[in-house]
Amino acid sequence: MESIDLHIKRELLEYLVLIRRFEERVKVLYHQGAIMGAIHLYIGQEAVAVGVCRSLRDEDTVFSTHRGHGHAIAKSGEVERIMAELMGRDEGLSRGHGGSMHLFEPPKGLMGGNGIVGGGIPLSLGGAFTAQYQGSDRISVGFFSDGAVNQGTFAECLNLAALWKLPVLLVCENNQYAATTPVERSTAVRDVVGRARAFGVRAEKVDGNDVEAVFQAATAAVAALRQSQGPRLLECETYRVEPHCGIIPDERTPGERELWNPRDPVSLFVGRLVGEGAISASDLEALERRVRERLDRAVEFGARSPWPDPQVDPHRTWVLQ
Amino acid sequence: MESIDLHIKRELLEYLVLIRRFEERVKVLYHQGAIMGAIHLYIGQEAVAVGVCRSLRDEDTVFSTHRGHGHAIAKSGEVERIMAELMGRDEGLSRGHGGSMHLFEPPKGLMGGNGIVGGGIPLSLGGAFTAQYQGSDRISVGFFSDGAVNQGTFAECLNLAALWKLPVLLVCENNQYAATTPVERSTAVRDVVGRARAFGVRAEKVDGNDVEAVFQAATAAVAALRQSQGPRLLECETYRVEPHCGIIPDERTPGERELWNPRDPVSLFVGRLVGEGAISASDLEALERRVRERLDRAVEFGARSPWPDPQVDPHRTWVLQ
Amino acid sequence: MRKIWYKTAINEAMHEEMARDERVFLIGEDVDLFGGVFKISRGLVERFGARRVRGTPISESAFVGLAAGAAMTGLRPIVEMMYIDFALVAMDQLINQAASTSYMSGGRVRLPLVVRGQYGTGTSEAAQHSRNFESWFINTPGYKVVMPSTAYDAKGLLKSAIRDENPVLYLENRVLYTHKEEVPEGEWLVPLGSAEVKRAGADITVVATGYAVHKALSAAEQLAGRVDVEVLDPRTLDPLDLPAVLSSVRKTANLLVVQEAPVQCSFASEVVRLVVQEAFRDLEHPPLALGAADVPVPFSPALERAVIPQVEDIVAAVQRVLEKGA
Amino acid sequence: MRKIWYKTAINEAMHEEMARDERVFLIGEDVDLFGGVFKISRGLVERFGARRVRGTPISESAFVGLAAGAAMTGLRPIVEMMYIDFALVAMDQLINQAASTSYMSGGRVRLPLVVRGQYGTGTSEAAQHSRNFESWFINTPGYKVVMPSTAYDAKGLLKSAIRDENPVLYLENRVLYTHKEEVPEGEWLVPLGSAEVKRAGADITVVATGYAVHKALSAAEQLAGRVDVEVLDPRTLDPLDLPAVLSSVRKTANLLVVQEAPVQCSFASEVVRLVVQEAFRDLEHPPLALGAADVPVPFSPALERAVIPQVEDIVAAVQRVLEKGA
Ligand SMILES: Cc1ncc(C[n+]2csc(CCOP(=O)(O)OP(=O)(O)O)c2C)c(N)n1
Ligand SMILES: Cc1ncc(C[n+]2csc(CCOP(=O)(O)OP(=O)(O)O)c2C)c(N)n1
Ligand SMILES: [Mg+2]
Ligand SMILES: [Mg+2]
Repeated sequence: MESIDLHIKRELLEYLVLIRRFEERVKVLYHQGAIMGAIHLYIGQEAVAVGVCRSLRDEDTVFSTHRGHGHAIAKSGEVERIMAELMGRDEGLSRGHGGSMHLFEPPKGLMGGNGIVGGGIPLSLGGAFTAQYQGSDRISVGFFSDGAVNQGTFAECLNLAALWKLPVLLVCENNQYAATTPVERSTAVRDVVGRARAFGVRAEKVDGNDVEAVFQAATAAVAALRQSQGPRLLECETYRVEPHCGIIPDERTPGERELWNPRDPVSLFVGRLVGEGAISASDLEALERRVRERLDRAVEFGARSPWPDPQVDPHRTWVLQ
Repeated sequence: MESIDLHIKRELLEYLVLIRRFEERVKVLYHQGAIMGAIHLYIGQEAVAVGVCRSLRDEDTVFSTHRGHGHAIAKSGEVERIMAELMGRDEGLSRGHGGSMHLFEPPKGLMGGNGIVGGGIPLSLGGAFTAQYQGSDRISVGFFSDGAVNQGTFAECLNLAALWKLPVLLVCENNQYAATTPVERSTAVRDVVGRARAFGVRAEKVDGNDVEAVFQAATAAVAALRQSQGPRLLECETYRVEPHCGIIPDERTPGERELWNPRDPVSLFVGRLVGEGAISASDLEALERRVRERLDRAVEFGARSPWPDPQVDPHRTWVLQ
Repeated sequence: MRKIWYKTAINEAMHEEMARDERVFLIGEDVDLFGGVFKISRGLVERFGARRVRGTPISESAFVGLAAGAAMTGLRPIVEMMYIDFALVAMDQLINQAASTSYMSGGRVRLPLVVRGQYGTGTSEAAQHSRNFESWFINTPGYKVVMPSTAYDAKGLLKSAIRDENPVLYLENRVLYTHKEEVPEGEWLVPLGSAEVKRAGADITVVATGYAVHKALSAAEQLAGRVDVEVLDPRTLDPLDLPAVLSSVRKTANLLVVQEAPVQCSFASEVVRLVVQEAFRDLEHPPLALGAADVPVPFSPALERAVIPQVEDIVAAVQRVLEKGA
Repeated sequence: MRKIWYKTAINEAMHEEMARDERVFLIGEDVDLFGGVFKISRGLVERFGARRVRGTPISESAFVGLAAGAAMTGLRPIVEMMYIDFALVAMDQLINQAASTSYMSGGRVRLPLVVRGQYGTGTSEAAQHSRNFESWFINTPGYKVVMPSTAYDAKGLLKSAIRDENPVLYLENRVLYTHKEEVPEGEWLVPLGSAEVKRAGADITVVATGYAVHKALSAAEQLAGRVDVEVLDPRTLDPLDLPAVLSSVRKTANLLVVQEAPVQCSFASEVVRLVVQEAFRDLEHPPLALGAADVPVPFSPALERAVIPQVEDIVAAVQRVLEKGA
């Protein structure tokens, strides 16, 4: 496995911190009522979005989930307009029509989240199909978690992707929970990699809290996909730190969350970079300041952005011809 | 593997011949217009229905498919009322409401076919759930074929059955085709057994044209199921001899069908029984005569049975309270 | 009389019916863990055990079908759909299987199944968490469709639904979950297929469903003195209590139907059709249907509010009906 | 002029549009093998190759979703549902995904997708192969719904559907597949959203869809001399050509809507609702809707015939409308 260039490591760190701090802001804004709807925080899983999305080109398509802020930021970088969208504003990524679960930035290959567990997987095959159809070496990524592997779409898509050798990277963020259901109560066989292989999809398990491991595995998979070697699956072991969703209380066994603290993807990577001498304490301070200022601007941008005007909004179903 | 009692072998043979001759009649009646609708013949697969259903008790439930005449006969023995149903008559198994794809005989555990590929698999889990819920040692069987394994329901049910250790026997009749699609064009991995195992379901492959092999495998699986050892899958390799459906022309490569002739489940078993001295030529003649006469009576019964009267038929959706 | 929440009423109905009938069980995502994500099944697993309160993987097709198969073989399942929107991934099992099997069997199989689904708008959850399927299920032969607007009705109707021999879609409004109302203790039922006049009036009949009942009542208050509005809640949408609707319309000579769902090919269209078929000559003015705009429900509260009928829209619609003849 | 089958017209439309636009492809079960089970895709794979004509496993959710994702990323898929009934296993992809995505994205994504589905009754295929979903898709914001009754319309409407920027449900009647009619050669379109008067008349407007158009025309012939029936075929059910419907009803002052699908919460209800809303004072008699009985479609021809509206039922319904006022 090739080692990762320093400037890429710094980029990975920047995104990790950006997403973490973004989500912390969102949590506060949600409890203040400035952000509404169903909000699923990504805290604890940042290494997956960053490791995968930063191995992609803009033109590669990403199909995300209900827990999609991390994917959206890592793929598009549009922090300000994502914040505005969560606040329901006209300058939001989806002009206030989609909200947290439906973040779209097509020029950057961000093709939306999904409110339906497992619903985005078939769409992600579509992105891969288009690339293959056009003879392009673009690839497509479908994110989902351990709950979604029990939706029929997952199995159907494993088979179809393998059968048609579609350039799709299926990324399972095994974060141990689907809402309040722990993974051992939802699957008889914990191993998602094994399922994928039984359908003919090459699959690999990776530490989803280690951004370098994810980045390297994704980079290798993406390279193979660009060479038409057929679909791949990455199972990223990780942990959902926050409750499932804004409105849902969390009732995990006390202490369980703390067990994961040493595996926190941000601290882990910071520690490693500091250890390697790749960054200094003052680099880190500067980074945190940069991120804080950017998020201040993002919140301000969101708060200033006008509400979408229902009079202007066409209230129409059909795209004009 | 224990050898099979002679009286059981004779019973298996009787059902094999009964189903084969039944289907040959149906084909003629369909082309005469006496039977209507979508008719999917079971010819070539008789050993599966017979081997599985004759290993069951009446109270065990069977959830069948669009290609369900064989299952219905082997489970219920109600040849006359099945024929009447195919003819759309009031004394038909489903009072003319269901037809070929929807044959119900609850007192014999026959819980209907299905017009939806893969649609019956979840229902078959329901039968198993009820048995488990009631603390009974009844089991439930879900039949389906190679096309259905690509429906999401199959994967969802493998997982759920394994997770809840449901007493369900999933029987995949791998007959090489889904309508006109050969199995290598529908699945990346031909092996259904491997899929089942990846979900935690114990699975075994068996020669689906060898009624003894099917019977023995089913008997062993059923015994395990009665002891709450969790779900099982049997993949029965077999071959669909007739075109997919009455109305659909068949365009298989010339000669392909003939290759399967030596594996014809009826001739195979007859040859073996004659070889073993278990039956004589005259036994066979007597059997064929018995079957012929029974089918004559069945056709007559169907033809004489009145059409359901739309005036009497309540045209109502809701069961009376 | 004691006051309880709409969601407590649903919970009580399940407690009582599960205690009454050993064949009744509850199945759905997270229903066994901490009482479910909306706490509707609170206390059930503790009381009735894991055998009768079954949390599932996110496999709606499998568990809806399992429930249908269990109903075919002698049990009486209650399926919880966390949001009714997710019915879409199980639609074949709900419709092709559950709704048709009894009829296709020539009546030889019964399928007593309650599908409880939570729905609603006004909480900024966007298009995939704001759907309404009552019209689809009314359109489908085989289902009864129930939509309570009060805690009292929620309890009484759910108990009747659980005792019914047919598939019943029972729709729970998310916004109403925490409405508190008087609900007597003891054993009583609200029969399926019976409407209720929630407010008597002389000038116009407003047939309203779900949360729109409350909006219609507010509109009626606002109009009081000028227009005397009768608000009729069908409670069961299928079978519809048409006699109750007709007798109200015959009295007021005017009709507005209000719902939070889109209008095209909906319950509102159906009520208008039936009323003009049966009581055309009794109508003073052309009847009107008011519902959501024909767009997926938008996320932003600014848009969502505009797309879903509000009290002031109902006021305006009442006036529009009555002015039409002028 | 040459005569071709309805199914040939569909086939021609696909040939022409695939030749015209490289982004158009066809996907569905068996569509590449021998022209599909109903031979609708005859010759396509030979002409356009396996890249553009994709036979699939029986995985409707996967391939409908794949098509939706392909549409989101620049292609123009035609999905074939072998029977429209099977839409039920892909309903989430059809509704939550395909119908909503463009709107949820604030218009940033387009989703030009044609879903061709075969439907019909009268062939004894029982409840799970005899469904109608036009009313569900009209009820769903985001779809256009097309239902041609002639070979001419089938061709012209499919070409327009393929060129449309939105999801379009295109419904093909199984019984009409082998109806032969005059269809000119050359390039022409039937625009979406335009109705056609298939028979002019003065006494009553019969709005009919699909195969019911032909039954209505036969009924009109039988009634000729006594009642002068106008038969209007909306052709596109959503968006409905309401001006055409209203101008016919304003002329005849009477309305019957006929369809083969169940009536409750259906297209027929919707047409009645719209007509009474817009033209109440122009109506002489109460309008009526005629459709299938509210049961799953039974298998036996003796029952199926009774459950689906036949020519004589239309004749009777016309008379019933006109007598109502007497
Ligand atoms: C088909 C469907 N069923 C149920 C839900 C409700 N729901 C939303 S998120 C969620 C849990 C999803 O778990 P998982 O796939 O592991 O994703 P995670 O929340 O862990 O990111 C559930 C049950 C849904 N959105 N869609
Ligand atoms: C969900 C669904 N999709 C498509 C069909 C149409 N159809 C009926 S049978 C069939 C082939 C089924 O193949 P398989 O499961 O192998 O069963 P076999 O016909 O071989 O018994 C198809 C595509 C259907 N009935 N249901
Ligand atoms: Mg998870
Ligand atoms: Mg097969």
